Amino acid sequence: MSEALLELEDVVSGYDELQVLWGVSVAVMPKRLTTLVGANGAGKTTLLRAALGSIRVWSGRVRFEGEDVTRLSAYQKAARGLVLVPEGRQLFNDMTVEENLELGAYTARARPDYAANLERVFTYFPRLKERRKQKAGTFSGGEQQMLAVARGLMASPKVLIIDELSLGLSPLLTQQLFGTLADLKNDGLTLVLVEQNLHLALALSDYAYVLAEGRLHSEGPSREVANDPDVRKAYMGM
Amino acid sequence: MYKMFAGVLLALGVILPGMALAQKTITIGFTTSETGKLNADAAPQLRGFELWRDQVNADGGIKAGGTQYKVALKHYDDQSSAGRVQQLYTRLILQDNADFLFSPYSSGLTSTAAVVSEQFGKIMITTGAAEGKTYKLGNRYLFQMYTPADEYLTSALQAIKSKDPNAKIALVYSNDGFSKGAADGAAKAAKSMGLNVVLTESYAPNTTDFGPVINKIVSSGANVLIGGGHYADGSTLARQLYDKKSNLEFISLLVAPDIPKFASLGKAARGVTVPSQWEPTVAYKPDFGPTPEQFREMFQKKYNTLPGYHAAGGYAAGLVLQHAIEQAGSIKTPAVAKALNAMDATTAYGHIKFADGKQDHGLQVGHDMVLAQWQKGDDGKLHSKVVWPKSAANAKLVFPLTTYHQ
Amino acid sequence: MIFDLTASVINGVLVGAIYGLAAIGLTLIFGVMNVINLMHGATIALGMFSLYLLTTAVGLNPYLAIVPVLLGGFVFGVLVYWIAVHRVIGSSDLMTLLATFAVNMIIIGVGTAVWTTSPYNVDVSVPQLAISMHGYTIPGTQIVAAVLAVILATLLYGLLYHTRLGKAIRAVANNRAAAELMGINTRWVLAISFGIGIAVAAGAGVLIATLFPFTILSGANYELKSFVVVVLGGLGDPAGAMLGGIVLGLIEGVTAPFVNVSWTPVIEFTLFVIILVLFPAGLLAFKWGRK
Amino acid sequence: MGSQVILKRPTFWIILLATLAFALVPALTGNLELRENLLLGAVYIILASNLNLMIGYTAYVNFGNIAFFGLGGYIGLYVVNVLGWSLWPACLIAGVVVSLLAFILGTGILRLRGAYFALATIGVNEAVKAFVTNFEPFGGASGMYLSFSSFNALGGARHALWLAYFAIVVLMGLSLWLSLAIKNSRFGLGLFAIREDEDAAMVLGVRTPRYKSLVYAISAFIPAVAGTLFFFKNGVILPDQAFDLTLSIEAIVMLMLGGQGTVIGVALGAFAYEQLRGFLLVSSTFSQFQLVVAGVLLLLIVLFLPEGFMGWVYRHLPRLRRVIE
Amino acid sequence: MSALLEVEHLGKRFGGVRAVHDVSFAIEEGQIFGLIGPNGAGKTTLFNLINGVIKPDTGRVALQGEAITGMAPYSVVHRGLARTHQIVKPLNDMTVLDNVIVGACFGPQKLKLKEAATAARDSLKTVELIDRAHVLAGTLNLAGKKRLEIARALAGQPRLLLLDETLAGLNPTEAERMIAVVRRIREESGVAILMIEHLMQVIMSLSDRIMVLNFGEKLAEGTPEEIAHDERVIEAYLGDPDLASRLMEQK
Repeated sequence: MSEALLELEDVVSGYDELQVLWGVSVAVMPKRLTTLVGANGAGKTTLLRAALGSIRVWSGRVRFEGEDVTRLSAYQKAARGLVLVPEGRQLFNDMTVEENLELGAYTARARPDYAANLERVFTYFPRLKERRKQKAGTFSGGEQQMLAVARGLMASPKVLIIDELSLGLSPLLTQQLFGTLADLKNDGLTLVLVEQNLHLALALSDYAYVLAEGRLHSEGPSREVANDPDVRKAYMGM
Repeated sequence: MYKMFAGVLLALGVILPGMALAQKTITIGFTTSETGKLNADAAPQLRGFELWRDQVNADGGIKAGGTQYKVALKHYDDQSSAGRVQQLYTRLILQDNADFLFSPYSSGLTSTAAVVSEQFGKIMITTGAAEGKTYKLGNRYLFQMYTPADEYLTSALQAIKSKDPNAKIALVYSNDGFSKGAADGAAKAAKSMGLNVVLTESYAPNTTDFGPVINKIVSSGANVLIGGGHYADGSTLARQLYDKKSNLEFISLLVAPDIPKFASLGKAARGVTVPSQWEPTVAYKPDFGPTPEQFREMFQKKYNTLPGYHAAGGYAAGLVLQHAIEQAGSIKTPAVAKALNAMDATTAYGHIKFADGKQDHGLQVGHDMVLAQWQKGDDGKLHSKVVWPKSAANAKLVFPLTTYHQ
Repeated sequence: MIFDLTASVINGVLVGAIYGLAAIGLTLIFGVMNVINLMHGATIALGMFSLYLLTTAVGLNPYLAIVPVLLGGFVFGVLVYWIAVHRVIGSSDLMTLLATFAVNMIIIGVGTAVWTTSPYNVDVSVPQLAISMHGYTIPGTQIVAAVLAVILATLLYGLLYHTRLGKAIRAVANNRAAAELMGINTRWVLAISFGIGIAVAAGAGVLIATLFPFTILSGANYELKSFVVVVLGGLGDPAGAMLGGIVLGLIEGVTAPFVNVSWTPVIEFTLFVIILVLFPAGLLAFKWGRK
Repeated sequence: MGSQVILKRPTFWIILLATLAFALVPALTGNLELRENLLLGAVYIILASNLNLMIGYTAYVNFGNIAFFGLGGYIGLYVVNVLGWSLWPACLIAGVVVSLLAFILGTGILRLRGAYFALATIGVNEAVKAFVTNFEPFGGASGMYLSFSSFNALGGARHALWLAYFAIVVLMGLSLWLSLAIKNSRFGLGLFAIREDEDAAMVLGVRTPRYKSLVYAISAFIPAVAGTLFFFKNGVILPDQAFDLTLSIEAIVMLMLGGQGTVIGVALGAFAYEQLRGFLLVSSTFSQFQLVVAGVLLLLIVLFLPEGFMGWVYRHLPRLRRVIE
Repeated sequence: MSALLEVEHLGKRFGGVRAVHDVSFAIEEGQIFGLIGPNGAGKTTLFNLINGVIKPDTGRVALQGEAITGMAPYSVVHRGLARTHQIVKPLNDMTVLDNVIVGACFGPQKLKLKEAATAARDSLKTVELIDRAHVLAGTLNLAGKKRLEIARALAGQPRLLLLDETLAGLNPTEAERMIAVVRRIREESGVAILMIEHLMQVIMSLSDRIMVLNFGEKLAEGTPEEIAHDERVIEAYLGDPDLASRLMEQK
């Protein structure tokens, strides 16, 4: 496991007095797409928040590139290349597309690559180029999700974590976005995907972790997990 | 041995009564605005009180009925707000055993304090409280040093009438109790004098931008301005009148120009007149106390600045009280009140006489105001000169101002 | 009448620009961290007295004094933020209101002890710029102050819209959590925004002090006007504040020929309440430049 | 909360005792200085505890509370001075008129929440003050001066001032009792629900707009009556004194100090604050820096004791929560 | 005889997004009606439209034959419709009991304080929270808060109860207890329930009827069996299996 880029070891966390995670371990391998699946309320978003430092890790460790970063706050982790595309987009709605992208490249390590990244992002999402002066808040859901992913890419991430990519998107748009993810993976980006669209996520990813009730239910290569009837049960309750 | 003892006793017998005599003190209590918006006006008044106290004590105190009383002043900060005035005056009377009271600065605070002084039957000499209403509520122990507000602008109107009977007058004043009282009085006086008021306008007391007001003055075609309020707004108005080249021929503002600090406005102060209770250069012949000139010198020596009328009013309040006690030969309230009621005298501050009717007891009816003007002296500095009435004047009124500013 | 009105309009715009600048300091802080800064007035007064000290004690040109006041205001603002405001950010509105009010009390208290509450005057005049027409005069100082106010506001606008820091500030205002994810140290951005807000308010104080005599209590008056201005322009929007300031100046100027000016505050504050209730987003409904 | 009978509540008896002490100690000792001290304490307790209904119970920060006090004073003095009626009907009229005005105004501005509402109340206070300054029937800027003969109707100045004092003490007791009664009523329950989460309260069936308007109007009544009595005793009312925004903010400080939402805590906070300010003002050491000392104290409380004195007590002695409300 | 709740052609847009579009359904007395759909399908918005938190753009809602469209939430409650929230909204600084008393006092029955206290205790017993009656609501864990929400809604004795993701975030033990609670509510009070739930097995076993929402539109409605076998539902929930395989091929 030592070559893992991002490692969570026995992470316990929650909100105020409410414990959500009961010791979760996850390893993200470089240049792979790792997916995290689980029912609503299984603790996926909480796990991400704990990993990113938006909430406190009660016990356990977060390692990034072999270094212990458990106690670093979110902006410090972003500065090291651990980047999250949060659930619900969380764009800067009153700012233009371009400004959103600029803010994506806010960190010192991303700034030198600004021009290159911008070009790359515009090739992935030509739609954004057309609308670079428009305010993010005026976009439709799909365009907003594109912008959110694009903003994440602007940070020159070492690991890009995407929370609920397909939430509220039409199947066609979902398909497009997943296509882009496939390209990104082929370009050698390390990705973590948190998805409710089980089929797509498992089809695309290399390795999957299944979360249930704040614990790890199972893990394994995506193809195996996809064929595990147990997973369907844990996830769908069916 | 016995003789020696007797000698000591004798000596003690001589000294002790003397000591007892010297140790008696009368306390005069008051609040003053050490903080808050009235501070600029209240501070010189306090200096007047203190100068008087120091002099009386240096002279051995007030003599009454064979006793010498040293004077002690006890005062608290009223924060320019009425909230605690009654509490503090009650404390002054009960805790600090004040024998007599001075008023706070301003008519509003004085009225509030008067409720307490009346309740306890304590004499309160008021100064810096010109609004006449306070004295028409049925009081028995108030004595006003200032000429009432409604007469403030009379001298200015007389000066205007003598220079330009057809003057177009703008009456612009701060919308507070005292200034409104003065303005109402002026409006009445102007009418009876046959003068033409072309604009009557009031502004909020905390106004800083007088642009709209000055535009209004200009469009009214007025060539003369009377009004104003207190120091803060008055000095601001004067400065903007100058900045905006209002081309007025005569400006008379309440209160502000009388405070020596007004000169810091520089050119904007030049030529501005102020109805004044008192000016350093007046030449009253006092029945008691120092001459105006002596007072001016003493004040200047102590505070390194010329006294304005707030200071003189404060000083004279002490002087008048002292005189009344000496006349009464007692520090008992009824006796002193009687002496005050009967007083008809001239001091460095001018003539003093209190109304004695049931409905206007204590209202100042003897004192006359003068009109002072800021004029450039030979030393190139600004000086406040008495220009009206002619009998009291030591300089000629500069009129019109139009050329004076160039 | 027509000249009267013209003069009033010009006067309104010129004074309004300064109201606008003062209000920008208030609205910036509100926009970024949702704090109504009750030490706003005291800060303006501090700016005024800084001018007094810099011109009398140091002998600086009054207009050049703005630079050190802005810098000093910024440092002061950041300090106040870390000492008094940071701990209560994110708790109830009441807490931030009271924290800033406490600082206000301290400033006014110290200011009163040092300078008393009597007025000070800084003698500035720029006669060569004065404009006169038909007896109405616009003093040079007023023109310079208004121009400087607009320049400062423009600089601030440039800072917010065309610099990295400015974008970080706007990002924090827009979505603090997301800004943190972008690698922005939001705690510092909050402190810096507070510093800028205070600096701008102090700068406005300098400009006001070149026009009118002032006391340590004068700021309170401008604080109230700033409230009116930000409500006109939309809470949290610097561009709106500038416009709101000019609208307020115009209201003051244009109503004057028709009603007694002592009624102006009645009109102002009644309008203030009505607009707040009917258009909580502000009459001009700008938000960080959104049209 | 709950449904315990009010007479069985210790807090009720504490209020009764405190009110009696306020009334009797100066009366029996004849100590007028103490009376003046307690009077201001009582007025501040009235202001703070009625403000507490808005801030502590409903979480609506009202900076304009002092407008009720001032307007009450004006209306009351108008009735006494101009109409020549006696003091008691004047009090009642002031209370009713101001409450009605508050109810109408509340329907409008209570649609705003949080900082927006707080701002609006500042505007209300300033607008009312500016209006009264120009309103000639109320004397405009000159205000209204009470003739000393008005005291005669109540048996002379000395007697009248005692009466006014007792009336204010009774109002203080009423204010605290009202706070307690509301806290233990269905109405109070609705208010507390609004305080915790207005949207949730609405979904639970609390008719929030009406409740807010009502509590706004109620919180206006006693301060308005107190205003009449206070300015009657003062002898004069002027716009600046009647609508002093600082006093409004100080009232908020008082209730913070004691612990917002509590009955006794707020009273203690108001009393302690008043005494402290009074002490600083007359103390030779602090008088120059009294504002600074008060400011530093407030800052320390906000930063380190945001739940106020009572909150601190509850945290250490949770049992007291049910005894001293 | 009209149904307990009738929803006709309800629609709402937020800016460019069609949150709910042309949704119609009806709930009978005593029925448990399940509402499912993917995240972001508009389920909670639909709840908000029904109970008046949001005013609909189009359509009509009627409770017991009376139109309640666009009424304020409290008026809707007073007519007999109570709800819980997906994101719990406890009145944190009040005790659990007081929280429930609020529901009882201001709910459909508008009880007096004393009666409300009794009703609240009953309600707390039903949701098995009575032993925590005197702690502050803010100190409960999520499961406790969810049960508190139900107790509050129930204490006013409504005719219809809207439950929004009552099980979300609960561990299996807690969830099972909660399911038992819901069953008990139905048995004891006979109140009709409209519930949003993610756990299919739960909704299948509890509901009399189920409606599926996707992209704000009604996708299907029927008995649990009908829904379980509906291809469109499987697709909406799991994603299009074909789409997945097509992507695999692309790679």
